[in-house]
Amino acid sequence: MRLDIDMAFVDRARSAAGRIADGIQPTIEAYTTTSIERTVLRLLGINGVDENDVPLPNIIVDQAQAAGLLEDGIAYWIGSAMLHQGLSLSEIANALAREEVSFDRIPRSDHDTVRRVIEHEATRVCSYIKGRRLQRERLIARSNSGTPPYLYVIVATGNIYEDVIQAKAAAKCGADIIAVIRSTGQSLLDYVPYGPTTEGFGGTYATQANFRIMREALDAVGRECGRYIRLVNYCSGLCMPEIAAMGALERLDMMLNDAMYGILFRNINMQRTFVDQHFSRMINAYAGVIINTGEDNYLTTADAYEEAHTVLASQFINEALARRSGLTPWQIGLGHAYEMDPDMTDGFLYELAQAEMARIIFPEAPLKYMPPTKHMTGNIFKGHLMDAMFNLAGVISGQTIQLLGILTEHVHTPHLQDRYLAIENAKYIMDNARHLREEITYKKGGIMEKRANEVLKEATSMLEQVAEISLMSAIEDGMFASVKRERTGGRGLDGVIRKSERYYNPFPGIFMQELTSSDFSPVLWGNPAKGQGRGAE
Amino acid sequence: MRLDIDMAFVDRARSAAGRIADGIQPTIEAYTTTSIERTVLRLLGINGVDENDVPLPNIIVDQAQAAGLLEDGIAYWIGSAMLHQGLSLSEIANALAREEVSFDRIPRSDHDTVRRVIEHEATRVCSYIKGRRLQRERLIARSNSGTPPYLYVIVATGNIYEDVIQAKAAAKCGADIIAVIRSTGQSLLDYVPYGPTTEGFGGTYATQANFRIMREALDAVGRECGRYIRLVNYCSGLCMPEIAAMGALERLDMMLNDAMYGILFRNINMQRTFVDQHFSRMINAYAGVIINTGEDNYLTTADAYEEAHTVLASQFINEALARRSGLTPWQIGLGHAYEMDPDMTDGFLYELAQAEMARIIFPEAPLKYMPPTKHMTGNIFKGHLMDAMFNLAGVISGQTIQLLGILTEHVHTPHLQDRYLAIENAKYIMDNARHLREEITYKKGGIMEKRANEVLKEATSMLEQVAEISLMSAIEDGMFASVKRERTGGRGLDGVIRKSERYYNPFPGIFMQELTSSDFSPVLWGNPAKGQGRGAE
Amino acid sequence: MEVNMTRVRPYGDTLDDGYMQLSFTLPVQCNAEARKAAELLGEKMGLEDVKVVYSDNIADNFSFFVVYGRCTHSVDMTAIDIPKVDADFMSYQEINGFIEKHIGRKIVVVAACTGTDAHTVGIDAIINMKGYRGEYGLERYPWFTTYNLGSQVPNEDLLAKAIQVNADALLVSQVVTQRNIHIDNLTHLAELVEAEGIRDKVLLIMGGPRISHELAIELGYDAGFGPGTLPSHVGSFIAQALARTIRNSKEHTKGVYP
Amino acid sequence: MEVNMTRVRPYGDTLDDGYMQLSFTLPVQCNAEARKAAELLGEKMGLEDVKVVYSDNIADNFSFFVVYGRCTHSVDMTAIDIPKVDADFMSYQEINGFIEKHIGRKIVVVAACTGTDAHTVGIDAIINMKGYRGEYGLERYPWFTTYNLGSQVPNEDLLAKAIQVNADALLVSQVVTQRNIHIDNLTHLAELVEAEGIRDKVLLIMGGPRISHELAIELGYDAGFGPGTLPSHVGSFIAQALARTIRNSKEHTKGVYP
Ligand code: B12
Ligand code: B12
Ligand SMILES: Cc1ncc(COP(=O)(O)O)c(C=O)c1O
Ligand SMILES: Cc1ncc(COP(=O)(O)O)c(C=O)c1O
Repeated sequence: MRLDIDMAFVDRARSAAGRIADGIQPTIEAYTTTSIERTVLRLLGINGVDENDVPLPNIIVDQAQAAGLLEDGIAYWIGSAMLHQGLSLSEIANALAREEVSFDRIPRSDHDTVRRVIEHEATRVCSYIKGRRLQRERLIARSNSGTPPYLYVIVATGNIYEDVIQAKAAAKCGADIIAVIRSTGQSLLDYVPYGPTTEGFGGTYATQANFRIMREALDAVGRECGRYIRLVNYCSGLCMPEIAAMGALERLDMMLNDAMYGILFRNINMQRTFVDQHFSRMINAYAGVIINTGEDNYLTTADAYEEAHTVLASQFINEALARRSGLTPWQIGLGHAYEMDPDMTDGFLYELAQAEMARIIFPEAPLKYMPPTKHMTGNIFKGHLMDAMFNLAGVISGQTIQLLGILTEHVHTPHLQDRYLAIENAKYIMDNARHLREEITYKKGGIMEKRANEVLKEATSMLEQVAEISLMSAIEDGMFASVKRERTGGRGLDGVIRKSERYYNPFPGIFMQELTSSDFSPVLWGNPAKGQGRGAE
Repeated sequence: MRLDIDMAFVDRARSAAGRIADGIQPTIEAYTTTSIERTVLRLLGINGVDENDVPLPNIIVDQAQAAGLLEDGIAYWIGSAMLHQGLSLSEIANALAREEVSFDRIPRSDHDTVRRVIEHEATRVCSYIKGRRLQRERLIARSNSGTPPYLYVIVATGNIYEDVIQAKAAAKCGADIIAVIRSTGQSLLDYVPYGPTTEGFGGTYATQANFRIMREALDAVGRECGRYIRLVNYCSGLCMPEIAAMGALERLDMMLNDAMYGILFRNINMQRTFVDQHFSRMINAYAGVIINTGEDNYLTTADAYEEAHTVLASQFINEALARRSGLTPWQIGLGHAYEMDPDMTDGFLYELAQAEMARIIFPEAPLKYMPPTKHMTGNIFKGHLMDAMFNLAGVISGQTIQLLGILTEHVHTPHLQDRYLAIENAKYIMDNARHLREEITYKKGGIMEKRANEVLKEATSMLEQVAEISLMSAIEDGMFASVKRERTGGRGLDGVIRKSERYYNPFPGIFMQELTSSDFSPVLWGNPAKGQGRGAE
Repeated sequence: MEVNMTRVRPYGDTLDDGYMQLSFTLPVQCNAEARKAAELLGEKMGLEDVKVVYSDNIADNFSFFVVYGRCTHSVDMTAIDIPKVDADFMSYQEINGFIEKHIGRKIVVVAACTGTDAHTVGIDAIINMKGYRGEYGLERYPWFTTYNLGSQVPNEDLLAKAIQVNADALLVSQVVTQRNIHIDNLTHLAELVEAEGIRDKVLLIMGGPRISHELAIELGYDAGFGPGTLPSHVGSFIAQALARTIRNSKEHTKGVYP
Repeated sequence: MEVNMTRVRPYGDTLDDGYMQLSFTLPVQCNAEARKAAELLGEKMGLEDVKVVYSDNIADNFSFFVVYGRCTHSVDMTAIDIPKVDADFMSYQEINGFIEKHIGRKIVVVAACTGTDAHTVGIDAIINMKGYRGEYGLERYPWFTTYNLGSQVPNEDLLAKAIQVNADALLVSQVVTQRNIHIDNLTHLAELVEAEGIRDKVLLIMGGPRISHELAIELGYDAGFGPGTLPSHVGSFIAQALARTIRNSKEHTKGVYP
């Protein structure tokens, strides 16, 4: 082991996280949400918007909610409506949207009949999604995946067509992974915008059309370069599961998807979030998507040295919850970040200690390492150096996913040349110090080993405290990110519905069957140097 | 030991270098040069220029040479002239310059009488120089010298007054050492320009007035910052010993001074150079100056990976010759450089291996580490990163003097902001990784250890070969820097004169007496963290 | 070195040499013509001795350039007169003392990061207890009552809260500036305040990394605070501005109804 | 994305947004006025939305700025017509074959780094055996006779050598460009050659990192070679130019004395 980490603490922390996740599970199972139900409709192929740009899934779910029927699951009622009206799925959806049919007038159909009808449709879409997953695996197998850390860059012009230009350029410069950043505010929309969009602020709306446009562009440039270029978006906010579904259909490869981010950083209701994240993660799991958790956010608001343990604590919780949604360890891209004050003596040692620690504690996770942002100023020259030290820490500690820092971080969302310079930075540093990882060992009992164990101990004690009082109470007490959130506060509680005993949703069953089968193992990297490997190195 | 270096090879290499130096010593002792004789005059206080800007030392030495008298040493003849004419030193110098007195008409005076007269003057100037040295020691003792690597930057505006502005700014940003770069071509002038100058190209003329102006400016800014700011110039070229004398008088702290640079890179005659370097180094030794040798130059013309051993071989030779001129180990700032192709995989490991190797082989030397220059392009962003990796190698390997790389290396001599960014770079990297050196160890038998031993072995076998055939023959054979130089070729041979048995020069005796006394130990750094230490760390 | 303040030019290594560094991308293939275009662009901008020191193809039909040149323009520093926040900066103690003496009651401020903007670190630095760079936030001041509404607050909500608590000052933070979204949002808030008829009753204050006092004045605010602002700066301004208003209104009252 | 080639502008993240990065130093104290001055300077250069994103005091009375802005100037790419070295680049083999066929004797070249310039790496790359980037230097070509005089060669010596060996081409390298020392030196050489009356007998060729063919033409040279030049580029040009001269002089001869 590269750093002598006290594994007894790791075990204690992991088991506390397990208890925490188990504590939240009853809530997750007792409820559904409007966005889960909209997701069911989306998976069943109901898409499109009305003349006011309101998405059909919203119209239909709102109608069902108004009629007090959601507790049974939209799948049940849409099935009943199909049977009652003798219409196909898309016909009934349109009829409902046009208010030609109303849920009020639909009688309950026989459950088993409904299930048969819906199961048929659900199986079809699931095999489509599985096909997308297998297609990804084929494409990866066929291409040169390079060596980790994989270079992840963002595009954020607000216009999907400009994004495509930027993304293709980045891929040609050597980027492995492209994330399309969302417009500010989208996470608080309780619907998913529709169609190609060109008018975002600080990012581009996540829409299914935009996903498709970017996917095609990246497949094309990937073919040109002989590499598979991964596409990322945000499976987060009030529409978390819907976006998971869109991503599954459009073969996105990674999703920002965190169990607590929405609660803490977007003031979304905690029950809504916990319920949503579970279903969204099942979809991600089934689609072979790697999730990226958002622990970096803890450090953008608090001091990175002082609060390092909150990152680790959150990683354990994210891991525990992710496992309970069927994600394999190789899909759990836990986040961490390089955010210490650059003017701190030995800051690089502390950062490196933490990066090595994460690598040791989560050996199979494709860790996602986030760059300096908070301490970036308009001094692009110094910023470029901070990014270089971050890249060095990434290659020394053997990270999997390296989100590249951009020298203009303080200034604007990245311009074409900023991204070019960021990729050049990463390629230079990582190649110039390629095998340094194998060349050096750290001092026993040195600054780094001490630091890593300190952080681990603090995280463990925090987790044990949380396990004691339950996660929801801990959040109410402000134990995470120094923000207090009420169990019934925040946005989206009105979309949380207690399930009836009759509740029906065909997807979890289909997903879990595959996810728990022993041969489910999505090929994630296909690094030729290591054979068709997965995970870190 | 940080890297397992085969010390048997180190011993073999050092002893070969000793034989090489011993082989050249007879030549050094048999000859004097016009520039040595001019230096004697300068030390005796003869300075100034005539109405054609020809320096008095040149006028007088040329006259003596024309009269065939130099073989006895100018000191003897100037003494004879004084005695004969009953004039003081400065009166006789002026009289000679104005051709009121001519050497032809001066009879030989009694040797002992001449010696008494001259010795008196020589002792006075030597005690002045010693006073300057002690003044330096006092100033250093009084100030905060920070921790190595010490930051060394260049100024090169061509105008001494602009240089002062730049140098002061650099000192305030954190530079420890300022080198005033010389105008192109000065090294080939067989005289030293006079007075303050404002018209250099790519550098500012080295003149005594310029030395004084900069020294005062740096003392002033040093007082302001509570630090002692060191001043560097070039003791190199056809006037090597004269510049040493000027530096001794004006309290310069370091001098670029290499035993072979002039031969190889300026096509100066080899006999001239070996004779000159010896006397110049005695002066530097006595003045408490640190010399900086020029091994970096080997790598600007050849491949830095392939030719690494030539650097090491030259370091051993420079060391051996320097010791024979009375320099203490702590004054021998051997040069090396970070010049490998940035696009070489694991280049950082190779560079670091060499830097560690130099540190181990020359444990007392204040090594001077030169930055990337050859592979710097107009891409200032990538260049800034290369400089950062160089700074990192410097702090990890514990270098003493770090000549900072400048992001505009390919473009122009450094502008004010370029130097600011360079210092910011070094301070950030070195502080952020301050104790990394103590935290890591290298793999036994790893890439780095192998590399270091390979370079050492190649250097050893090269030195043994050179020792076999003699240094001058080796240079004739093109064994250094792939250039062949003839023993009687190059510039300045006409200034090499075989000494007569009567040859007289008062200075070597005075210098060597002090240099070989057991209490000669100039305080060189005065790093408070380490007490009044000297050398590396 | 004597700088002529009426015509200040960039400095490389000699007074008035005008040296500048530029970098930019042109949407064309990287070749000799593109390099020439980069040079011409530099010349159009008023540079002399334009040197394209680096160029690279950074995508199909995009070239990146690093350029150096000597700027022929100069600036008259003596003619620069920019509006500055009208306040003598005081310490925590002084501010509280000042309010006690000149206002005699607690000052009420309402703060938020409005619109879709969710960057609360800046406004929190000014308002929240823990403050910024070793200084307490206004929340900690005994003579301030603060309401920090957090992020992504609609302008309407901020205004409603201000009216509800009878706020003396409205503090709004804007960090995202892409496509000038902050200008739209800040203008909208000013209009709402105006429409509500309470503009003369509240101090309207903006802040953020791209905010300047100049911009604030332009948009009809009372003050704007940029990067590096400390809580005490804002506290000083609010206290003094409020004291001025109170004094003026008293004098005004005196004048009209003697 | 359709670029209008008659008005190409810098690209940040949207066509024609004009984004550029600048950095420079002003010889003034770093404060709000200085930042304003930096902004005004950007505006004078034709930038819009000028943002001074960083400023720092880098010495007493010197401030450093990083600035972003949107350039309003554009360049007409269709009007760019720059002189190019008139040669079809051939390989080592082809060049030797060409000389054998069209010239029939060895070409003699004399090369040096002249004046006070001591940067020989560039000229050595072109001339010396070992060459550059895997290509042999002209010395290795069987159909070239080369004399490389090295560094810091007075122009007079270079010329004398050229006359002595009856050179077909004179190759001069200039690397140091501070205060345009290279221009002075290159002009001086051209004048000497002219004065000697052999201008039409030799190809006059310059090279170096800041040399362009455009500059060469301006100073009355036959060709100029910049960064990245390979020996074969120079060899191709010399061979073809010489063949042209010979052909012309033959035709000329024919024409005048038929
Ligand atoms: C931290 C951060 C985040 C955090 C915010 C957490 C939080 N709770 O605030 C997270 C990760 C959530 C985040 C998200 C996003 N961010 Co952000 N973020 C940053 C970052 C790294 C630091 C900002 C910061 O905290 N600065 C520190 C504070 C103390 O400084 P400050 O805000 O300037 O405040 C000081 C003064 O300005 C002043 N002040 C500020 N407000 C006020 C108000 C008043 C009344 C007064 C008096 C004074 C005052 O006082 C403060 C103390 O001196 C910057 C990059 C950077 N390094 O600047 C990007 C940055 C601001 N983010 C950006 C973007 C685009 C986003 C996103 C929109 C991206 C996306 N599409 O997902 C999202 C969405 C957020 C949203 N809806 O707004 C861009 C904005 C680009 C632009 N100019 O338009 C930046 C510049 C990064 C970039 N280059 O792309 N971000
Ligand atoms: C190596 C080097 C040195 C070495 C030179 C060793 C040697 N024997 O050549 C040493 C250490 C001796 C040196 C010294 C100095 N140097 Co120097 N040096 C450099 C450096 C690092 C690399 C230059 C180089 O070798 N490039 C590689 C070659 C292959 O490229 P190239 O010259 O462009 O050549 C190519 C083409 O241009 C072309 N070409 C070139 N010449 C010719 C000629 C013909 C006929 C043709 C057809 C083609 C051709 O073909 C070549 C192959 O493609 C540069 C910085 C940099 N990274 O560029 C500074 C640099 C050139 N040096 C500089 C200076 C100022 C000096 C000094 C004057 C400093 C001083 N005062 O001491 C001294 C003095 C030297 C002198 N009297 O001229 C400055 C010049 C600034 C300027 N633009 O005016 C630079 C830019 C560094 C800096 N930023 O200050 N230097
Ligand atoms: C998990 C997660 N979701 C979403 C986001 C993006 O923010 P928003 O909620 O504004 O889309 C982040 C930002 O870092 C994140 O980590
Ligand atoms: C020992 C030595 N002398 C002198 C110089 C400077 O060159 P010049 O001879 O042109 O002064 C160098 C350059 O690196 C050097 O290393």
